[in-house]
Amino acid sequence: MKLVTAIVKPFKLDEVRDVLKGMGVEGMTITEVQGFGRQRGQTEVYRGAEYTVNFVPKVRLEVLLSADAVDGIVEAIVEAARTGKIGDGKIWVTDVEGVTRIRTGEKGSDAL
Amino acid sequence: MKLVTAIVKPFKLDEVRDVLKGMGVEGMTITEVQGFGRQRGQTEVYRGAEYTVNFVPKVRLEVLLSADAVDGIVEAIVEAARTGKIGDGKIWVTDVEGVTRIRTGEKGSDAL
Amino acid sequence: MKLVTAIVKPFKLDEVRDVLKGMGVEGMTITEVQGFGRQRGQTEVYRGAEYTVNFVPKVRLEVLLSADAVDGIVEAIVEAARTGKIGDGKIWVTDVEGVTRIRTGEKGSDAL
Amino acid sequence: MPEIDSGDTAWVLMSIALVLFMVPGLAFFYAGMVRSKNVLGMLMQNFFSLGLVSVLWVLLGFSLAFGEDLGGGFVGALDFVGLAGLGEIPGLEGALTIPPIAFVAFQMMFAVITPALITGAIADRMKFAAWVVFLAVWSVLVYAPVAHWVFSPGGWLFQRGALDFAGGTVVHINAGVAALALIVVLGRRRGWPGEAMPPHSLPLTLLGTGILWFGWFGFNAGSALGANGLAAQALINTHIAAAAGMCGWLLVERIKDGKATTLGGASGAVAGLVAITPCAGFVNTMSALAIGAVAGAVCFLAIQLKYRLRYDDSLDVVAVHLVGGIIGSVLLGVFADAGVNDAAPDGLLFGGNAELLVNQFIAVGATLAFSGILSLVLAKVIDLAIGLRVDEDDEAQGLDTTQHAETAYSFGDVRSLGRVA
Amino acid sequence: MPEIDSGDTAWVLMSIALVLFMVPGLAFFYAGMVRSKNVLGMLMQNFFSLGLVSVLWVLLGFSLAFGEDLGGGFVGALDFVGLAGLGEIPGLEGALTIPPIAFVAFQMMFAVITPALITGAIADRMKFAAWVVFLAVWSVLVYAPVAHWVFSPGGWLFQRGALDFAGGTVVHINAGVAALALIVVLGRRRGWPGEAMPPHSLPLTLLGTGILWFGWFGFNAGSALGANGLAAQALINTHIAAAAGMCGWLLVERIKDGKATTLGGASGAVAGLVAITPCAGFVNTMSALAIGAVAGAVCFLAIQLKYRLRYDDSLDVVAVHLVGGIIGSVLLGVFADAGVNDAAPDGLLFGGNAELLVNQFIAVGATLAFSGILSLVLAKVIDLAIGLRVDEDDEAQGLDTTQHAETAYSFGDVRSLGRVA
Amino acid sequence: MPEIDSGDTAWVLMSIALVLFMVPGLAFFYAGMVRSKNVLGMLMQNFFSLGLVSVLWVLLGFSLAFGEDLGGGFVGALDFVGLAGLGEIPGLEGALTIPPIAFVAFQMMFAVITPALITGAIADRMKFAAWVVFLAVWSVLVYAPVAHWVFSPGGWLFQRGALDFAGGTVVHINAGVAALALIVVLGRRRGWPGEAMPPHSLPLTLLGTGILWFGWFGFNAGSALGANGLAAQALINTHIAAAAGMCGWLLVERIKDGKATTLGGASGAVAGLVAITPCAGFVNTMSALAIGAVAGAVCFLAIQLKYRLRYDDSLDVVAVHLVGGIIGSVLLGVFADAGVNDAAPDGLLFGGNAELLVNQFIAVGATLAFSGILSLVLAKVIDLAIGLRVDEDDEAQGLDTTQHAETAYSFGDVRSLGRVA
Ligand SMILES: Nc1ncnc2c1ncn2[C@@H]1O[C@H](COP(=O)(O)OP(=O)(O)O)[C@@H](O)[C@H]1O
Ligand SMILES: Nc1ncnc2c1ncn2[C@@H]1O[C@H](COP(=O)(O)OP(=O)(O)O)[C@@H](O)[C@H]1O
Ligand SMILES: Nc1ncnc2c1ncn2[C@@H]1O[C@H](COP(=O)(O)OP(=O)(O)O)[C@@H](O)[C@H]1O
Repeated sequence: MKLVTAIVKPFKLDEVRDVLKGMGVEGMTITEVQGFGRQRGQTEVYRGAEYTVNFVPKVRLEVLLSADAVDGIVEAIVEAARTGKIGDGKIWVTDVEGVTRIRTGEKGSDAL
Repeated sequence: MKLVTAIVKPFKLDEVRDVLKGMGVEGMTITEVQGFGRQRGQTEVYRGAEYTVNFVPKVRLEVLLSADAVDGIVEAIVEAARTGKIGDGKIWVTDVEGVTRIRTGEKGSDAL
Repeated sequence: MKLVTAIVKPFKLDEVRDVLKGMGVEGMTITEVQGFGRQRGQTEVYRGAEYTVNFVPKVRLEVLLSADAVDGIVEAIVEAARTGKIGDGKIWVTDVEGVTRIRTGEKGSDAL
Repeated sequence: MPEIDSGDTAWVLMSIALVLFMVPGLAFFYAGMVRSKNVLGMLMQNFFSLGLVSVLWVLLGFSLAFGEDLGGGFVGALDFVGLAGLGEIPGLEGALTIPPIAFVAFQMMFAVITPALITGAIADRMKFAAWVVFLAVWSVLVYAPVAHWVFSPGGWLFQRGALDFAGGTVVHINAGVAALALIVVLGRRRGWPGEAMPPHSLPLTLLGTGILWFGWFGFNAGSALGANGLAAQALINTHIAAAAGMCGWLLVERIKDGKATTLGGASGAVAGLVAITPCAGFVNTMSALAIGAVAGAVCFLAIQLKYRLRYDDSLDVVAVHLVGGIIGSVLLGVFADAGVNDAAPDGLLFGGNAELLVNQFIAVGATLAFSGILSLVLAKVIDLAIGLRVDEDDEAQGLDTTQHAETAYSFGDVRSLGRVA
Repeated sequence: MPEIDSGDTAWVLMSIALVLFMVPGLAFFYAGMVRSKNVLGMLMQNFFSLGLVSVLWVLLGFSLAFGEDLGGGFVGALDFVGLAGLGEIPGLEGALTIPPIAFVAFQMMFAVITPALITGAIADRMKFAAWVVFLAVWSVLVYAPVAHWVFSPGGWLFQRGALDFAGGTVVHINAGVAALALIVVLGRRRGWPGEAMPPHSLPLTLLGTGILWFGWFGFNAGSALGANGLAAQALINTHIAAAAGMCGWLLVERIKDGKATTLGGASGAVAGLVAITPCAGFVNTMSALAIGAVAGAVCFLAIQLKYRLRYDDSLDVVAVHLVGGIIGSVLLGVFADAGVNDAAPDGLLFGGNAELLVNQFIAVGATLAFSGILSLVLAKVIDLAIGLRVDEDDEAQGLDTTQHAETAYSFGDVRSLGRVA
Repeated sequence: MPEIDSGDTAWVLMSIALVLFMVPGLAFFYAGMVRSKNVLGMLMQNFFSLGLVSVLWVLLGFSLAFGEDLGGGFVGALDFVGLAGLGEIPGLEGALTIPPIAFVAFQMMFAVITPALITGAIADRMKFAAWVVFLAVWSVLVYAPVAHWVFSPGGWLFQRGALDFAGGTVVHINAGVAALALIVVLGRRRGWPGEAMPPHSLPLTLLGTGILWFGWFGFNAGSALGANGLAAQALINTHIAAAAGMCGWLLVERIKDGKATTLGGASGAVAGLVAITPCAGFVNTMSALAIGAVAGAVCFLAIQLKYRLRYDDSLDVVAVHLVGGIIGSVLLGVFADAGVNDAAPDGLLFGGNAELLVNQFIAVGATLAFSGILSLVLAKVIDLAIGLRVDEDDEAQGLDTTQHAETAYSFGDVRSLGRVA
């Protein structure tokens, strides 16, 4: 079992979700986060004082998957979330030792 | 050292926390997240236009634990968070290579 | 590739970011979270009813790193985030199997 | 027919607008105190009173309240149904210096806001449909008669000499005891009192407070029905009672809980405003200050009642409106000052005269009994017929989505994504 | 010169303040409905009308609207530019019982709020600079002449006997058709209608509704230009139409969609207010109730037009102001009642007289044609000159940061960290 | 004793309500600009002025300000303590056409809002208890005497012929210089000016702006103490100065920073309102436009002062109220026009007469010196006695939880869970 975590631009979320759904992904968990990276935050001005906002709003997706599905899903997310402009985000994969569905107590891939 | 991550229904959070506390868990970290899964989001209507909200508010718990405590804790969360209705959420376990307490610099299970 | 996750006090975020930036960390992802631990939440009073807020606002940082940089970065975060008072937070390290940069499709440490 | 005075008319027209504005003010005062899943439910219960009760008032309520007395001072005749044949108001012939239709509109706003006060007690758990039925029936069967008793010159309490300048009995006690009756049938919110249910937005509550304070000048000083010395006295009394109510509440709160809270300041001001409502045009400025301060302190302490007696008066309508209304109505028997308004006798303090005080007790008691019993029966009937309360799941999910298919706030990016069905 | 009456003046001064307050009210009504990245963009488009149009009105607009007619009833002369030589208002000599400068200020607020109504249609995609140009030119070239036609005694529609108590044609139809013209040129928001774009804060929208309702008493009852029976009738008509509009909208919504929503309640009240605007001082209370109820129901249904015809009228200016304004202006021809205001003839219902109805149709048609065409041309010219629309990236990021370099809300800890440049 | 005029009374009663409403307006204007952990602290500092200063005004302040002059025009006698023996107001015998108690209430609102203006400068770091002490003492020892000098016919500046229609010196300069004195003792917020401290909710600030603008019509046009041509002129002047102030600020901001911001628009309107306050009833409409535009532009530039001189005037009370108040008070010496109000001489422009200008400078200087020095001493004494400032941890955590044991917003599910102690 693997966990794929992706940081993407918020307005790409709907597209990514559609693609994943189309590939049979049944669920995912979304967090609104702030990203810091090469992409510069916007500049704001309040009564003549100029601030650079350091953090850029991003969306973090977590998707639990069976190991063999990982590569395809990562590619699919890259496709769906790419704009080609700086700040498109990252995807990373970690190993998961066990998954349980709370409703039923099912374990492993049955829990997805 | 292990990290147990659980997605649960928000109104179950207090119960889960109480149970874990009763089992000697000293701390945890909570994130408000949006879940996508089998559970359907609510339908909203604004001036005659019907929207289906795709994401359902959930709460994400992260608990660092020593490896031997994991199974008991997962069971306990399942018990406390279960309503039996769709959308009760998932629990997953990942391996953690090291933990540090910032205040003291303690490492490993002393850091919990 | 490793993922360093740190829970710190919100007002320490800027300092931590500066230190990490100084050490060559190019990016990170921030989540606003609620912590539960030894640190007590504040007490609030509404029309004579006293509530103890159980959760304390914290900030969660995620930093992807190459394995050899981990120890130094953890130390640096400990330094920058420490106030010495209870509630300073935790840092933990997990293994990451792969990283992809969405913009370019680059993999591994090139993706950072 | 006395001539219409343009200055008096200007002030009453403005007062109508001010009292109207109190309804959103009240809605926000309450809505700020509930959890974010019930914000729209609360706002809607209040705003809909503007819609429904206004229509009913024109069709029926005004006639029941201010029509020719049917005998015994209990209720008015149906002559003014649909405002047909509105000429002079019975008992006020020759006394009004404003257009009668302005009097109708001013009184309409009182009819609208009184049941809206009840919504604070029932927060977070009542079906919208059940509220609509309660609102409609209550405004006709309970509010209109009580208004007749006290405000109409033909009413039996008016005839007895009970005083109520702007609605201590008619508005605050009436709504407060109805709220108590309704929550007895409705029951407590799940989790109360163990679970914290903190206000989701105190700035909204403070905004509501500001609007209420502002509007209350129309409520009380507008009740002089003219722009004159009496209106000015009522206005300064209203203001100073609110100010003293804030000080009184905060002082006691600071002593008891260690902190002076913003919610306390807001609540104390409202308590002062409630208590001065019956007295505004009958007492002098220093009496108003005293009445406000007493109300602020006592209403704060009265909140503890609900924890003792275990009724879930969510936003303290009983402690603020029922208790505050009683304080004002009774203290009027003490502080009434014929030097301020010769339409009234001196009370206990300035005249050594207990007669007014006795009348005030009778008015309080009659309102408590009539409104309390009818509200209880009405609540019970609606509960049996369609159910007062949302089911457990809907209560957990909140009124906004379950009753109105809406969400109050969508700040984040994720909430504002999604597809149209 | 008749004497200035202090009561009439008090009411008109107050009405000026009330109409002023409608502008923030409208701004919040709209701003609550947009997504959180466009909140300030919406607020600013409205608030800036207070700045720019007020200045232009004093410099130019008032003179064009209320100056001596230049012949043909089309536009006023430039005698009052900069308010120079302001003595009596042409055609109102001897009729005004208020200081002429108060009349100028009252009419100024109408000039300010009318273009502000348009902003609801263009939400989320118009450049601020382009809006500023549109606002300036439109208020002078479109608003001032239409105001002259209808409100100035020298105007050709006034002369014909078309009636408009407080701005059904001048304000609502005028703004509504201009909104339609502008969005034809501007185009749809990206993603509309497939993507959900839910209101970011319905409490703000409800707050705006409360302020609008309150202010509308000044708008309509202030149009009596005095504190008298006519003003009182206009006030109660305004209120009951809003109340009935709320009930009408909610009823139909409940039947069609299964829920009575708070946004629906708010929208229905505004629809009722729009429709009663031209009628407020010409109809009786029960007619006002009927007009409001019809407007609530019909405006709700009229929203479907945009889905049929695929124009993106983001916040339904067409369905509420254009359709509501037409309903009111036309129904006035039906319900006008000389018993309420002898300055007007009876309409179809009470006088069996179709003449007024014909005049109302002419006034509606003339406003639609003039304002629609000029607005279309103006929009096209600005689009060619500087572009009406923000680019794709800016639209995705939102108007707040891209047009104003600001963010509406910073609740979290993270947003409020950062360094000054 | 002249007769009480109902129209004049109606307008003044309404103006009292309008000025009252400015206090929540100001509270929201400021509260929107602070970070979300200090919202309630800011609201409470303002709202509590309504409570405390109102009570003190009735007990003491009114007598000091408007009691019989004690000689030298410095302060009034204690005859009106507790409003005892309130008959006619010294120096206004036979002149007032409103009930004296209305005059008391109108002036009370000025006494309430003036110290509230100070709170913008001290945001985020002052102990609530210290503020309460400052507020109480300042309103009695500083505000009441300055009001006596300028507003009471017995005051020395009044006698000299210095003019102040509605509070340029008494309100704005007085509060502005006190704010400066207080922050000199209080010190800067930690992190200022390096750390970004962006407004947490600009919609709240815009709401406050709308309420302030609305209320200011009562502030300035109410100062005519009647509903007449002078009030109407003051009203339009107030409005056009706000409009021009918005335009002026935005223009300079656009040139300097590249963007016209909503906070800029709001701030410019307030700057225009501040500057027109002393002038409202003494200048013509075009002069008001000019004064507003100058104030908008200059106040924007004056913000840079705090970065130069390194005082942390958090929300720019000095740049807007002190600088804006001086601009208005001085320009009045230039633009005063006896044709508008024959109670005043022509100024430099229309009369070629520098005498008024000299008097205006004297009034400005006297207010600066008296209020500045007393405020400095008072701040120092309170600091030594109980400490002005919260400790470092409390400042980091915010005023809301540490001073008031409350949190402004609880939107999420997690915050609203928790147990009652
Ligand atoms: N080392 C990192 N660890 C964790 N998250 C990162 C890291 N680097 C970047 N991110 C996340 O990815 C987002 C995009 O990164 P950025 O450097 O701006 O552009 P790009 O992905 O195009 O290289 C950041 O906003 C941040 O959320
Ligand atoms: N594959 C997944 N990866 C990550 N989170 C998931 C996944 N599937 C479900 N979730 C999370 O679990 C929640 C509940 O899942 P859902 O399918 O609705 O019901 P159930 O848990 O009862 O099967 C979702 O809202 C989502 O937050
Ligand atoms: N076992 C745990 N698992 C996950 N997060 C934890 C755990 N224990 C503590 N935390 C996080 O660390 C924060 C600080 O912990 P706390 O016990 O209050 O103080 P300290 O870090 O000084 O020991 C908590 O608020 C919580 O967010």
